Amino acid sequence: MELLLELWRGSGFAQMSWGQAVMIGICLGLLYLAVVRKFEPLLLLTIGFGGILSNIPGVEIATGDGLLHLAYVVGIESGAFPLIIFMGVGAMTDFGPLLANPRTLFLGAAAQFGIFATLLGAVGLSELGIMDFSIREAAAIGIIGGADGPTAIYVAGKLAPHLLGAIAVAAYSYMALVPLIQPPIMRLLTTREERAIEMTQLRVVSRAERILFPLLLLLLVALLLPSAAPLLGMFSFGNLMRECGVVDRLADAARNALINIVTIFLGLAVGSKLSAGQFLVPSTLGILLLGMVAFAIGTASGVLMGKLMNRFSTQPINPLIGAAGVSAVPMASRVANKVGMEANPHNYLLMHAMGPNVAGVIGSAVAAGVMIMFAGG
Amino acid sequence: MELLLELWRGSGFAQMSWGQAVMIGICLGLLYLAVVRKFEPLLLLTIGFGGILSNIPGVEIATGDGLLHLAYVVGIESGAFPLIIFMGVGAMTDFGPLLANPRTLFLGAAAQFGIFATLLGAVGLSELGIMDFSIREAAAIGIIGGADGPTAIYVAGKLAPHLLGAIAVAAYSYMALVPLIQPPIMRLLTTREERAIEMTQLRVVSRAERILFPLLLLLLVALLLPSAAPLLGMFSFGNLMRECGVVDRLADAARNALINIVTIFLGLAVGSKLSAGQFLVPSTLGILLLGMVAFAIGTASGVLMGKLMNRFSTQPINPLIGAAGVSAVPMASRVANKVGMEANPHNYLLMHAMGPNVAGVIGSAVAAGVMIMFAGG
Amino acid sequence: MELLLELWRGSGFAQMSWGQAVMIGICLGLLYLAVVRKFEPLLLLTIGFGGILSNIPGVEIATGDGLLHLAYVVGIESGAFPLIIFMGVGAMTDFGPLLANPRTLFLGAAAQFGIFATLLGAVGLSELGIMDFSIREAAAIGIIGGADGPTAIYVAGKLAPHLLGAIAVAAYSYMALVPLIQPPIMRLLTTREERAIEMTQLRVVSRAERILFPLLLLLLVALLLPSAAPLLGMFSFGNLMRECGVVDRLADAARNALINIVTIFLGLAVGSKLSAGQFLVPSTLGILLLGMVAFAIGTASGVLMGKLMNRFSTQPINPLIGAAGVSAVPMASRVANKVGMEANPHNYLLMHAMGPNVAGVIGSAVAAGVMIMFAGG
Amino acid sequence: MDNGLFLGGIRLMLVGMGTVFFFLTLLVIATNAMSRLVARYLPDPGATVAGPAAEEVAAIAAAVTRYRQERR
Amino acid sequence: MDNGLFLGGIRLMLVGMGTVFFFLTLLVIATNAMSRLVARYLPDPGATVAGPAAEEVAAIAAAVTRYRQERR
Amino acid sequence: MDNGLFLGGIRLMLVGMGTVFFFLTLLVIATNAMSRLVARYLPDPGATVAGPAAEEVAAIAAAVTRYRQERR
Ligand code: NA
Ligand code: NA
Ligand code: NA
Repeated sequence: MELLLELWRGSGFAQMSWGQAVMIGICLGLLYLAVVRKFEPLLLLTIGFGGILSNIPGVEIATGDGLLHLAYVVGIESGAFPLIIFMGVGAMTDFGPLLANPRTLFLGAAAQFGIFATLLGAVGLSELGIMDFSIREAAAIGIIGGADGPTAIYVAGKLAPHLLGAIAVAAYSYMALVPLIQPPIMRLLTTREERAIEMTQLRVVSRAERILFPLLLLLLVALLLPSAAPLLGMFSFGNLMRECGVVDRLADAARNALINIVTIFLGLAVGSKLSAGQFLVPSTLGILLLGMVAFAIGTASGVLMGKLMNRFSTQPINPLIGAAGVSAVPMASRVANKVGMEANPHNYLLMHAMGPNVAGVIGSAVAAGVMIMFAGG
Repeated sequence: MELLLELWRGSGFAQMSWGQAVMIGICLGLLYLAVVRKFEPLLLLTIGFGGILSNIPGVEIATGDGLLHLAYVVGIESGAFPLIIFMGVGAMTDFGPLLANPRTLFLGAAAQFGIFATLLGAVGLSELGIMDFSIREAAAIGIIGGADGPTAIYVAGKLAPHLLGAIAVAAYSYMALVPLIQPPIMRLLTTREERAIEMTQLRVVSRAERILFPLLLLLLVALLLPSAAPLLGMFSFGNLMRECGVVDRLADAARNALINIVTIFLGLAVGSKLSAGQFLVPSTLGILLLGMVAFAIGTASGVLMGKLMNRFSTQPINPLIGAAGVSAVPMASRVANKVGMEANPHNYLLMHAMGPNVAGVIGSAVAAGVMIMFAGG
Repeated sequence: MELLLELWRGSGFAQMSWGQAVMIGICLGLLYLAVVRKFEPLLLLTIGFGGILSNIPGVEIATGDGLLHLAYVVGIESGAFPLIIFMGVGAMTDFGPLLANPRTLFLGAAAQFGIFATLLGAVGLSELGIMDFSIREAAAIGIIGGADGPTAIYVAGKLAPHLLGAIAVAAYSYMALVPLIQPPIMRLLTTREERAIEMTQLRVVSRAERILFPLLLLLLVALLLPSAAPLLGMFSFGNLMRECGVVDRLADAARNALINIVTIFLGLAVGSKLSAGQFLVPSTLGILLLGMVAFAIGTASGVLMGKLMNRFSTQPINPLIGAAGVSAVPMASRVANKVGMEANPHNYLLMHAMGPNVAGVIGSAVAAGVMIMFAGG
Repeated sequence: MDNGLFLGGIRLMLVGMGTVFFFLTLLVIATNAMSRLVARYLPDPGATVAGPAAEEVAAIAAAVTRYRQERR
Repeated sequence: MDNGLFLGGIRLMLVGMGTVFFFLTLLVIATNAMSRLVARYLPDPGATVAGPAAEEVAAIAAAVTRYRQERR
Repeated sequence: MDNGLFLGGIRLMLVGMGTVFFFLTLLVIATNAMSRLVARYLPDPGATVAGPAAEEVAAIAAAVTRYRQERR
C-alpha cells in the first residue's frame, strides 16, 4: 500500500504543474504542425518530442546527466551542432546561380534589414517598458529574421541561452510559414508588370569557379569579420568538399549520415530548453511577435532592393527574387517562382531566386558575426 | 640485453594472471558463439572482442583514458548508448500487429513475471546465504528475464555497474538461446490441440493509429511511471520518426548509421567490464543460473496467460504466442510460429506472435522503470 | 565611427601576423595538392582547411571550446580518432594475399628500417647541434617512415603532441608522393632481370583462415607487445567484422559512415595544430627532410630484403614487391606493379605486392608499439 | 534470516507485476479508444496490414506449398 | 527613458547593415574578379548550369506544357 | 657530445628492428601453422582468391591486351 502510494507520488500526474501541462500541449501542437502540416518536420518533430520529454516531471533525461542535457552541453553550448549542420548545408548548397549572377548578393544583403529592424523593435519595446530585453537578448531575437535555423541557434546559444527554446521554435515555425507570410507582402510592394518581368538565362559556371568560391568566401569573412568565421568557415568547408570532387565520400557523410544524426540530437537538445519556466513567460510572446515582424520586414527590404536594382540595371531583374534573400532555402525561391508565375505563366524565376536565396544564408551569417562581436563582447 | 629484458617484462606473457587467461578463453568462446553459431553476433562479437582487449595486461585501452573506457563513461554510465539503441529499435519496430489486437499486450505483461520471480530467487539465495546480492543487484539480475539487451544494460548501469559485464553476457546469450530454451517449455504446458489453434487474420491498421500509438505510449508512461520514460520515450521517438513519414532521413539514420556505430562502441564498452576481477566471481555463476531461470519462467507465464485468455476469449488465441511475450524480437515470434506449425502445418502464427513480442519490449521497460524507482531510490 | 574602428581592430587584417599569413599560404598549398594534384585528398583537404581556420586571428574555433579544439581534445589527445580509423581500415583490408604467402611479412618487417634509421638521423642531428630533438621527438618523427597516417598521428599524439601538425603533414604528403619517391630507388637497386621476375599465382585462401588471422594477430601482439595492442587490436577488430560475415552492418558502418565522419574531424583537428607558432620553426624543416629520408630508406630496405629472399627461396620473388612493405596501401602496390610491367609487360605484381603492403601496416604498428614503450616510458 | 531483504523482494514483485499489468491494461484501453476514435474521425482507406511480416508469412506459405507438391 | 539602450540599438543597426553591405559588396567584386580570372586562365569546356535547379525548372516547364495541352 | 642520446638512439634501433623481425617471424610461423591446421581440420571448398585485387589484375590484363591489339 505504501509502495502504491509511493508509485502514485512518483507518477507524473501527481507532480505535474499547470505550466508543464500547457508546455506538453504546445509541444503536441508542434508535432501536429510537423506531421500533418509538414512544417519543417525535421526540426519541429525533434524539438517537439524533446520538449515533451523535458516537461514530464520526474523524467531524468533533460536534466543532470540525462541524454538530452548531455546533448545540450556537448552540442549547443559549445556551438558544435549548429556548425556541423552548417557544414552539411554547405555540402548540399549549389552556388552556381549565385556565381552566374553575383549581383544578387545585394538582395541577400538587403533582406537582412529585417534582422536589425527587429533588434531595434526589441530595444524599443524595452525602452517603452513593455518588455525587458537587454541588447544581447535583442540581438539574439533579431537573428530570427535571418530565416536560418542553425544560425539562430548558434547566436542564441552564445548571446541568450535562456531564450534558445523560444528563438528556435520561432525561427523554424516562421521558416515553415514562408509560403503564407511572404506572398501578400510581395504582391503589395510590386506591380503586376514588375512581377511579370522575365529574366535572361543564367550563364554556365565552371568547376574552377565553384571550387574557388568557398575559399574566397572563407578568406574574406576571416579577414573582415572573424566572429562570423566559424559559421561561414564550416559552410565553406562543406561546400568545398562538395565541389572539389576528390572527397566525395566525406561530402556524402557530411550531408547524410552526419547531418541526420546531429539533427536528431540538436532537435532533442533544443527541445530540452522548452521547460515551462523558461518558455511560458511574457518575453516568449514578444519573441514570437518580433520574429513575425522580422520576417515581414526582411521580405519587404529584399523586394524593395529588387525594385531599386531593376531600375538601375541593364539586365531586367524581377523584384520578386529579392524576397528570397531572407534565406529559408529553398522554400523562399519556390515562393518567388510561384508568385511570378501567377503574373506571367512563362516566368520561371526558380533558378534566379536561388542566387539571393543562398546569398541570404551568407548575409545572415555575417549579421550574426556582427551581433556576436558587438553585443557579445 | 637490458632492453630485451624490459621488453619481456612489458610483454603480456610475463604479466598475465590465470584469471586473465581464463577470461580471454571465455571471450574467445563468445566469439565462437557469435561467428560459428550465429548467436546474437552483433553484440557477442563486439563484447567478446572488447573483453579480450581488456584482459591483456599492459594494454591501456580499457582503462584510464583508453578508447574503451571512454566509451564506457560516455555511453554506458550516462545511459546514452542503450537509449540511442532503443531509439533505433523503435525506428525498426512495426506496431501494426499489436494495434490490430491490443489484448496481446496482456501476454507481454504476463511474461514479465520471469523478471520478478528471478528477483525473488536472487534475494532468496541471499537469504539462504548461498549468494550475497543486495536488492539493487537482485533487481538488475532480474531484468535479464526481460530478454531485452539494451534494457538490461541500462538498468545494470544504473543499479549495479559492477555486474554489468555478467548481466549483458547472460542477457544476450540467453536471447540467442531462445530457440533452444523455449520449445520444451511451450510443449510441456500446452496440449497438441491448443498448439494447433488457428487464429483469425489481423485487421488492417491505419496510418493515423500508427502515428498516434507512440505518442499515447509516451504520455501514459510519462504520467504513470517517469522512471521508465527515458527508455520508452526514446523507443516511442524512434517509432514516431518511422511512422510519421515526414522525417524518413532521420528515421533512416536512427536505424542504420547511428545504431550501428553505437552498437560497435556499446559492445566494446560492455566488453571492457569483463575483467577477471569482476567476472570470475561466484556471483557470475549465480547470475547465469538465475538468468536461465528467468527466461524459463517468463516463457511459462506467457504461455499460461495465453491459455487463460483463450478460455475467456470469443476469438481463438493460440497460447504459444504467449511465449513471444518475453521480447527477444523477432526470434521469439519465429519460435512460436515454428512450434505451432509442428502441430498444425496450416498454422501461421508469426504475425500474431509479433503483437505480444513487441508488447514484451514495452513490458520489460515498464518493469525496468519499477526497478529503478524502488530499488534505485 | 568608434564602432567602425572597433570593427577594423577586430578584423583579421589588422591582427594578422606574418607567420599566420605564411601558414595560410602553406595551407592553401595543401588544398592545391589535394584538389588539383589529388594527393591524399581526404586528409590534406581537411588538414589544410583546418589549418586556415586556425591561423585566422580572432576566430575562436581552434582554441578554447571551439569545435576544432574540442575535436582535438576528444579525438586526438585520447587517441580515439586514429584508433577508429584503424578499425575502419581493418574493415577494408583484404589479408588474402598475405595469407597465401606469409613470408612476405618479412618484406613488411624490413621496410620498417626506414623508421629506425630516421630516428637515428634525428638524434644524430641533435648530437651535431643542428637540431634539438629529444628521444621522444625523434621516435615520433621516425614513424613518418611507417607511411601510415593514423599510426603516425597516434604516436605523435602520445610522444610529441607539439610536433603533431608537422608530422601529420609530412606523413600524408610523402604517402602521396610514393609514385614519385619510390621508382628511382627501386630501379637503382635492382637489375632489369630482377624486375622482370614473374611470380607464381597465389593459392586460394579459405574463409576460416581469414577469420582466424585477425585473432591470431591480436593474441600475438597482445602477449608480446601490449603497447601496440590498441592500434593492432582495433585493426584486427575491423578485419574480423569484415571477414566473419555475421556482422556485415557493423563492418559497413566502420568502413563508411564512421570512418568518413571521423576523418572529417581528424583532419580539422590536426589542422588546428598548424599554428604559425608551432609549425614555422626550424624543427619542421628537419621533420620534412627526415621524413623524406625515412621513406627512401624504407623503400630501399624493402627492396634489398626482397633481393635477399629471392636468392634463398625456391619460389621466385620479385624484389620490387619489397618496396610495398612501407605501407601506403594500396598506392605502393600499384607502384610495384607499374615498375614491374616496365621491365616485363606480362608481369602482374599487384596482388603479390598487397601481401608486403598490408604487412607494412602491421610492421609499422609494431614499431610504433616499441617507440611508445621505450621512448614514452 | 534477514526477513527484510526477502520481504522487500516479495513486495517489489507484487508492486512490479501490479504496475506492469496496471500499465498495460491502461494501454490496452487507451489503444482501443484511440483506434475507435481514429476509425470514426480519421478514416484511412489506404491502410494495410503490417508489411514485412505479411510478406514473410506469404513466403513461408509458398515454400510449404512447393514442399508438398514436390513430395507428391 | 534609457537612451543608451535605444541608441545602442540604432548604432548596432547602422554598423550591422553597413557591415553586411560592405562585406557582400566586397564579395561581389571579388567573385566577379575571380570569375574573370578563371575565364581567362582556367577555361573549362565542360561547365554546366546548376544541375538540380535546372532539372526542377525543366520539370515545372514540362508540367505546365502538359497542363495546357490537357485544357485545350 | 651527449653520447647518451645517440647511444639511446642506436639501442632503440636495434631493439626496435629486433622486435619487428621477431614479431613478424612469429606471425609467419603462427600463420603457417594456422593455415595448415585449417586445411586439415576445417577444409573449405568454396575458398577464393582475394576478390577485388583479382578483379583489378584482370582489368589491367584486359587493358594491356586491348592496348597491344590497337598497336598492331
Ligand atoms: Na538569411
Ligand atoms: Na521483455
Ligand atoms: Na608501414
